[in-house]
Amino acid sequence: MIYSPRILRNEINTPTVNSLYFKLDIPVEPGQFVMVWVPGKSEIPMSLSMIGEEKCLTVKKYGDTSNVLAATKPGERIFLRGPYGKGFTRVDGKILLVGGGSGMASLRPMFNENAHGLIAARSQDELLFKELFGSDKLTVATDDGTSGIKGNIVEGMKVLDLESFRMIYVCGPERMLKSIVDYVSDKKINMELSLERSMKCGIGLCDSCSVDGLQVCRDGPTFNLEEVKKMEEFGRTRLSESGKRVWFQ
Amino acid sequence: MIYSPRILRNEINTPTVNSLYFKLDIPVEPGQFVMVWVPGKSEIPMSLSMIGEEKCLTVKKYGDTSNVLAATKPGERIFLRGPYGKGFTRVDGKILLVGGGSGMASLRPMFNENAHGLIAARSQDELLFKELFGSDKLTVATDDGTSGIKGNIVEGMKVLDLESFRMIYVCGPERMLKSIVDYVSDKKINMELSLERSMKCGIGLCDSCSVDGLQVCRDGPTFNLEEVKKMEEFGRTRLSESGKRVWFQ
Amino acid sequence: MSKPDISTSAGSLQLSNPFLLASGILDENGYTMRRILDEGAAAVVTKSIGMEERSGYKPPIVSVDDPIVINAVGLPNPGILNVGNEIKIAKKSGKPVVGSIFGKDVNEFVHLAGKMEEYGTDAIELNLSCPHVKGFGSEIGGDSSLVKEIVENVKGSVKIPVWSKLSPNVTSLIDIARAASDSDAIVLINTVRGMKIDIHSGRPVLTNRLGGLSGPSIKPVGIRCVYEVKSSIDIPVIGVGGIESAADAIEYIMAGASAVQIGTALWKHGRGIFSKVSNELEEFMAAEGYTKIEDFRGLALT
Amino acid sequence: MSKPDISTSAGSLQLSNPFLLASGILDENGYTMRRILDEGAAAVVTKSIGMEERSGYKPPIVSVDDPIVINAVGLPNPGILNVGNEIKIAKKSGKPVVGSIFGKDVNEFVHLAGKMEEYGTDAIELNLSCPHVKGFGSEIGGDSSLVKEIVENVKGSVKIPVWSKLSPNVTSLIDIARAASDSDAIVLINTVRGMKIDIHSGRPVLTNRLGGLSGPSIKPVGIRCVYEVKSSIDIPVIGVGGIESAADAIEYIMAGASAVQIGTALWKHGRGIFSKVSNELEEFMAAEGYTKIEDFRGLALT
Ligand SMILES: Cc1cc2nc3c(=O)[nH]c(=O)nc-3n(C[C@H](O)[C@H](O)[C@H](O)COP(=O)(O)OP(=O)(O)OC[C@H]3O[C@@H](n4cnc5c(N)ncnc54)[C@H](O)[C@@H]3O)c2cc1C
Ligand SMILES: Cc1cc2nc3c(=O)[nH]c(=O)nc-3n(C[C@H](O)[C@H](O)[C@H](O)COP(=O)(O)OP(=O)(O)OC[C@H]3O[C@@H](n4cnc5c(N)ncnc54)[C@H](O)[C@@H]3O)c2cc1C
Ligand SMILES: Cc1cc2nc3c(=O)[nH]c(=O)nc-3n(C[C@H](O)[C@H](O)[C@H](O)COP(=O)(O)O)c2cc1C
Ligand SMILES: Cc1cc2nc3c(=O)[nH]c(=O)nc-3n(C[C@H](O)[C@H](O)[C@H](O)COP(=O)(O)O)c2cc1C
Ligand code: FES
Ligand code: FES
Repeated sequence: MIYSPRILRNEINTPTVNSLYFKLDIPVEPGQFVMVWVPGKSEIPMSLSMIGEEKCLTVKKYGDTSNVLAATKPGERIFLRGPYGKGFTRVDGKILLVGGGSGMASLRPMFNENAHGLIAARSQDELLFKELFGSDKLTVATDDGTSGIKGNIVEGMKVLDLESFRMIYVCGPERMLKSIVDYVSDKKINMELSLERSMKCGIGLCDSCSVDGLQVCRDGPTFNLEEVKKMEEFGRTRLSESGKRVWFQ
Repeated sequence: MIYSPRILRNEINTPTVNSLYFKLDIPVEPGQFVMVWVPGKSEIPMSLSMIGEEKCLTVKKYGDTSNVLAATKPGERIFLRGPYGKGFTRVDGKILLVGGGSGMASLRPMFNENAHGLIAARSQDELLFKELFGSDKLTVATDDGTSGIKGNIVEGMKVLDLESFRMIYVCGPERMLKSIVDYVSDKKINMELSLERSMKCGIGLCDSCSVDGLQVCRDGPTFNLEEVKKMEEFGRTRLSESGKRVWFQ
Repeated sequence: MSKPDISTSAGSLQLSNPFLLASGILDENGYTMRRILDEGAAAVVTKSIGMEERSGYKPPIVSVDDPIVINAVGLPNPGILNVGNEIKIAKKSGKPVVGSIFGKDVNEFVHLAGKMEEYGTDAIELNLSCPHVKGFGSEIGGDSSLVKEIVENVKGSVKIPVWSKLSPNVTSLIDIARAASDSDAIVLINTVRGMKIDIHSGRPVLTNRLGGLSGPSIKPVGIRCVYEVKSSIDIPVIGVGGIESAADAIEYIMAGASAVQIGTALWKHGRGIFSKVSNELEEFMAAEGYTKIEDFRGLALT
Repeated sequence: MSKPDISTSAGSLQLSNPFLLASGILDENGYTMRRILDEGAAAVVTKSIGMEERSGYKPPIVSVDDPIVINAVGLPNPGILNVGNEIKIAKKSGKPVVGSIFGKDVNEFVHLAGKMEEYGTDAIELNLSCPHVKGFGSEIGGDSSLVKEIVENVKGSVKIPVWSKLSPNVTSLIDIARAASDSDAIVLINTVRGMKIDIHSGRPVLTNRLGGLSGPSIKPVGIRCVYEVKSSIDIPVIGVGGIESAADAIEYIMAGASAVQIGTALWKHGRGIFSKVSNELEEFMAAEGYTKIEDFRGLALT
């Protein structure tokens, strides 16, 4: 069934990211996602960045569909189905939330007073949800060095005592995740990663999101580090829209 | 869905009536019925004469289908769907159970220590379930006078103080019910009647069981006296298998 | 805001709301039809009536596996000569009664339609989904030249509106709908051919073995059929198949239907479904700001 | 009692159990197919592959309204030249891989079948339900002479078994099945044409508007099709449509199917469905005293 709540507020988070707030009374686990339909455009997977009675989609304007979605005005409807997928495991104690791109959106429901944030972006004004974290609990990396560490997210990880966290939660594009997994491969840490593969059905039928025979939409999007390390396809190959095997550059 | 329990015991009640016992874990109200399918023959409505975890069908051998059904051996399967319809209303205090033909079958689950029975049959050996009642709580009428009052069920009613019962429950062929309703029409009593109209679907679609626009399979089979009194068709006309209007003789 | 107006019409037939009783469900007995009209249906369609009295198949005539309902009743009917009285009883409600008829050839259809008109029905519904005597195993409604002949001849012989009820069990619905386009309205759909086997007896459940699937399972097929026909032919369409709520009916109306019929849902919801869906429809229209059915009819076609 | 034997065969193809993965569901990526085989499917059928690379339709490609699933993926596929590697990966499981192909004419089908044989597939499944280029709006599988031509030519050009997958969206399935009777097996059914409209946007949900209904709603149609074909033609049949449990599969087998395919049920049950249904089947057979599939295959036909 398709839910069609009306937007209450549209908040501008960064020049490329907006958050759409709405009421919808369905249970959602942190890390789960919905398929959002923009009639006339397409249907795209989106994490829920708030999961209480009031819910939120945090939309980065990548292309055609996300641009229209991000422009939804208060009072207008959005159309979505779900929630789908497996959420993050909750733990007690110190946790680290690592988000690149729109990644912090799906991590936001995991935020609590024990959470430390590591946020990476191209530039200072694209750091999503950094205001959640007190300055003592925030690490920032920017490609252009306009804020925090100059460099990519792995540079940010290097300054942190990763083993001091009960769990590290990571969300971002697969290339970013790959470099993180390579970096931590010999470290004794607990990590869960939310994978972003392109999705057509969202319900485990179309095979477009699969990695090593696992469906990101159903077996994931969250996987623990050990599962990810075993994946032959992870960070190497994926199928394009047509089903043709292509390599990550 | 079709249940297919195996018969535990087949008990002979009268020369024309057998009871089939089986286990089936579905909730049933007294007065509700099931549609029993005899593959290769037909499918017929049957009340449940026991409604606990162990259930019972009490089958009078009228014709083709009921004959085969009544001959089911222990270990063999029966096939049924339901339960359907509206059961009897339960009341505290003295009650009267009035059964003709196979009628006492659907009344048996209402039996308790406050129940008085009025059973009518052609002849002594066809009195169904008379053993349920102590001799001080049983009134019998037979057409041939071999037991109890000689005459039909209304003759039996005449010897009872009908107004002393909190509720009178009646089940039997429509002609019998009609004569009862006519007899009690000016009496101040509470009565519920279970109607027996021919049924094809059992679920309120086919119109074969309807009386005055009410579906016996769904609005009934139990109706209270006031409802029945209002029915223009009751005891007068019904539709045959084809849908042709015929009169009760 | 004033209450939304849920009245509509199917061709020239005015209807107080869009919800009709479908043929074959609770419409054999005049008293039943009358009660259903009194309880809120805008009109009823009678059980399909043929030339001769027929008992139909022995039960089981339905297989019920929630939400799947399959039926093979075998067109029981009292014959056209015995049906006038039932229609008279039904008409006491003051609302329209549509006479459904089935025949094996053009002559039968014409004769039956004439009789129905005599009995005072407000429209004729041609059930073109009955078995085709010439085409073994298939239906009259699968033969476009026969459909055309039946529709044209019936139209030429009666004054009341003539509706054609088509089967979805065809390779090209559009061809059949074109053949029926002389009708005042097209009714879509009849049941989808299906079957149920009981695995504990190893037997087909229905006495007739094959049957017709109805209820929510076939709603997508009905919507598709209405949409397909409305996309290519300019003719009033009445939607039927799996309607249980106003939302279902609205889907049909957005696909282009002028009115809808309800059948199998009577099983779950009883006769009360007619007032339920009318209320739901008013609520939907009020919430969405629609004042009349025309405001959203065919919306999905554009 | 010893464990019941659930192995079977579809024509000459031996299968360790009756459960295959249906074409189009989780069978684009070699790794996925391999995993599904490892987790218990007896064989997989690949996504239907054509001559050229195609992206398919933009999402929404599925409409999900439990238990109703309608899809219009638009035959995305990497093109026959890019599929060999995926088949190689899948074949590492050691179990049969069936290559599904679609084309617009006989020549394409013959070419595609030859390539699939080269890649080492164990059988070919002809998807005869793709849109018919000549017959607007209908499917190749609705044209019996074209079906006959395709089947005969493909059969003449490859040595591996050839299966024909037919559409239920036809007036006379028997005519089409007869036309396909040179096949080693007939696969029944592909999806039933359907559609979903969202009433709050007033739009068809699927980008392609029309789609194919699958899942439990169409099981009665699949059972009817298998039963109809097995009643008149002596040919192995593989059943597909709405199977979610061994009970569903047993219904198909009692209607005469030699094996079955599972598609949409992967949505609710995940890949684990294959071991689930095999276990359920063994339990059923043990409880009913069947020792092998043949003991109850076609039981409902007698
Ligand atoms: C489980 C899951 C959860 C997601 N949650 C969110 C979320 O909460 N917020 C959010 O903004 N996005 C999220 N995404 C990503 C989102 O689905 C894409 O942003 C969306 O598909 C873009 O569609 P589009 O039509 O607007 O852009 P397209 O037209 O598809 O893409 C435009 C360009 O952007 C690139 N691009 C698209 N998506 C991404 C991406 N995710 N990373 C890097 N480059 C990309 C494309 O390659 C292309 O070059 C999630 C994805 C998944 C799988
Ligand atoms: C709600 C309901 C509950 C019922 N519960 C029971 C029950 O618990 N036990 C039971 O034995 N029957 C019960 N019946 C009646 C039962 O359905 C019929 O006995 C059955 O349909 C007979 O089918 P048949 O094919 O054997 O006989 P048929 O071949 O249909 O009939 C053979 C002959 O018997 C006559 N006949 C059939 N049924 C009756 C009847 N009920 N009364 C009088 N004459 C009849 C027929 O008119 C015919 O002349 C119930 C009926 C209804 C509607
Ligand atoms: C028990 C039953 C009997 C039916 N009899 C007829 C009939 O006599 N004539 C007819 O045109 N359609 C008949 N139909 C088909 C319905 O009118 C309707 O087209 C179909 O059931 C789909 O609608 P629904 O899903 O609301 O039931 C019958 C359907 C059922 C379930
Ligand atoms: C998402 C999806 C994609 C499909 N793609 C194909 C396909 O490419 N080729 C084909 O022959 N059938 C295709 N089908 C049809 C299935 O193989 C199957 O025949 C149908 O879905 C009925 O089975 P089910 O109810 O188990 O899904 C597809 C079905 C679905 C749901
Ligand atoms: S998005 Fe289709 S299988 Fe995951
Ligand atoms: S038995 Fe069919 S309506 Fe009651």
